[in-house]
Amino acid sequence: MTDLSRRAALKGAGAGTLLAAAMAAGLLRPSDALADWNKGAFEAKTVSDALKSLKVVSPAETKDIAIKAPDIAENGAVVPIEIQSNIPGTKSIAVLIEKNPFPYAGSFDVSQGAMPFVALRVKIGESSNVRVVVATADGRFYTAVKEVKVTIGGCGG
Amino acid sequence: MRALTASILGATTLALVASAAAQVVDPRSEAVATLKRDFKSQGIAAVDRLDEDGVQAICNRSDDKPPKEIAQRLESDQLQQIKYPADGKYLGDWKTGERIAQDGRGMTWSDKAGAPGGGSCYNCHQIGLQETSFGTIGPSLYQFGKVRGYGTDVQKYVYGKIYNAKAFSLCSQMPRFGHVGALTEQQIRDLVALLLDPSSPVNK
Amino acid sequence: MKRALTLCVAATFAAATAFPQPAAAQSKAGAAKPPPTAVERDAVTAEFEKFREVLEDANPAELFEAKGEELWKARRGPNNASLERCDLGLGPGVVKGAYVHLPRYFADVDKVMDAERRIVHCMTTLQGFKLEELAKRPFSTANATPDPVALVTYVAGQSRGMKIAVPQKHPKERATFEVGREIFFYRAGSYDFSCASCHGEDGKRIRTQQLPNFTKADQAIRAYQGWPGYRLTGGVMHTLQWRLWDCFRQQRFPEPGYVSDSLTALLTYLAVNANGQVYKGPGIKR
Amino acid sequence: MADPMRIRARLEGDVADVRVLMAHPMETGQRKDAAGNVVPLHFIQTITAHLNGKPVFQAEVSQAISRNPVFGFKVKGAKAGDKLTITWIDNKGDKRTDEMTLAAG
Repeated sequence: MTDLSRRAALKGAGAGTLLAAAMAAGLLRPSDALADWNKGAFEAKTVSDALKSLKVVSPAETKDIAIKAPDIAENGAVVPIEIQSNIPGTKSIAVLIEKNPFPYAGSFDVSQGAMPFVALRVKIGESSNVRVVVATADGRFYTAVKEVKVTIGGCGG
Repeated sequence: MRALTASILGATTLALVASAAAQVVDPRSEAVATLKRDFKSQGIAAVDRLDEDGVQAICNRSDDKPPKEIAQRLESDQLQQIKYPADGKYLGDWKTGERIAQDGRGMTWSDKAGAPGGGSCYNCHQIGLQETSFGTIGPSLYQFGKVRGYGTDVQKYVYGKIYNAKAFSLCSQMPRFGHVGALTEQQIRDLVALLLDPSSPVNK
Repeated sequence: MKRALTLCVAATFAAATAFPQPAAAQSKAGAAKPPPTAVERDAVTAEFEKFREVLEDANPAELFEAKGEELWKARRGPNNASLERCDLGLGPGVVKGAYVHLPRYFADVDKVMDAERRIVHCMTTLQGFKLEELAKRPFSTANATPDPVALVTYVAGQSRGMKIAVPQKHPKERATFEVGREIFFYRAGSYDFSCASCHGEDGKRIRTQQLPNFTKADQAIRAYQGWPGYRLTGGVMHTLQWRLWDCFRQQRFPEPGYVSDSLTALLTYLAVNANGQVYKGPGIKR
Repeated sequence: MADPMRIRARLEGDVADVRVLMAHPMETGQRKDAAGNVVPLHFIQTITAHLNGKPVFQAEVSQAISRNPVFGFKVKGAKAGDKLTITWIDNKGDKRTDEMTLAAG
């Protein structure tokens, strides 16, 4: 998932300030500065390519990830999702909307003092599986899915 | 026919006005005057849409429960105005009909003049089972042909109902799609096919 | 209240007597699968309700309440004045609790005004803004939230948890209610629709959207609960002025004037019907 | 400058249940404006939360996050009086930081 050692190093060195200065000076584009924003994974058009960029290796299907999301979403523009991982040593939680043009929606690092939980709201273009991948501190991967149907809402006039 | 509507309207209005004569202000007249002051023509939706036609006037003045004999006369008046296809063919293409049933556009101030509109059918009706997003203002039309039969008499009825629902039930909530030019002859045929073609998913 | 109608954009194949039953109908009826039951339909509604609570728990409308509060207190407009002397009915500057008593009669203009109309009135009289300018772009877009929208959201938020108590003492308040009721039931336009076509009967839906019956208190409150509200479609804040404007569009009517008498009358009808219900604050809608 | 976030935190024991609302258009780069021009991609990319200056929660996200984003997370080892700071940075380099003090639940 996100490269934690690199991120920690950047923060430790107070590099954020330096990077902001470099950006302001036009030396770096924001996307360069955000070295730990996984461009490859976010630009991947398939789930398997995204997982490859995230360095996810053979994730195991599990029932220990609880995904709370609507069976039928009232509006695909705002679909609330809550994820609770019950897997010991959960380090990060990644969310992929399988049918979206760019499936990888983001990853949440909970290893530094947060509970293995995240709530977010996402855009889902058409009925799709929401895939969650949990990475653990000891380098294992677990996954679960929840299907969300997207419907037409109002008069359409 | 216009004269007929007008005379019925006149008589009913007089009766109702007489019964309300004790009131100082007539809220209905005040309401209509207020609407006409506040609303402006926009795009294809001109202010003359605020004027009631005969059917609307009778329904507005009777809480949608017109006296039976007036309802019957006006219904038959509306029925006579239905233009059925000259070739007697009522059945179009159900696949096109499904698209029209899904399409909720047409006749609003944001629609363009002459742009093809839809029937907005799913807004109020369940039709094909594959569409789970359907309204419940009107009854389910699922299995319409299977239940009612596929004969020419049913086809003609459905054509007429979509063309002008008020010809069959004066104060029906269903728009008069053909009567007001919201749907073309071919579009209505396609909708008839959606309900009455045996191969339409409606009848599976 | 006496009347009951139904619909949005299509039909009622209702009148039982109107349909000629061909003989084939009875014989084939047995073979037909029944359509999904009311219970199955309600399951969709229940699912929406469950997640609406999740959405309400953190409503982006709060962002607009904050913006509105900032605007209320700022010295703005040609007169460089704040709105802190604006009288919303409880005295100059009193915002807390004002919203649940609107629309109401204001002696200074000898008129009944709804919340947005009164706020716009204060913007023109106190701050010197021009109504014609405000009326040019009154509704939110993806790029801009007009000031009155944020202000109404702020004012509405200041009545969170209070009971709707819209007055009907002044003759003009009662007359406005009556006019509002007539407009609510007035069928006209290309599709013969009135407000009641969609909002005059219990338990109906357009597509998947539930249609509150505004003639009843426990349902009329839902219109008030909804708007001002954060609309998920487009992610913008909208007020009741917008809601009525877009309802009239879909009703196939011509365009209503912004903060006009017709809309005040309709809002009075709606609010009085909701009297006694608790207002939960700005809403979140599909 | 971006509008302030709205941060709410409820203390349950030593866990702070945090909800944050952010004002951001989260443009997908696919939407067209009224004039028919494509609105460029504009979205929050990273979010970090600190408790008394120590990082506790970090995220990288895409334009698939809904407009005016809402996130929820739970911070361990929190107590009343602690300072919670949240920062987001978007793809144009705009950033916003807001802080709140935890109150006793």
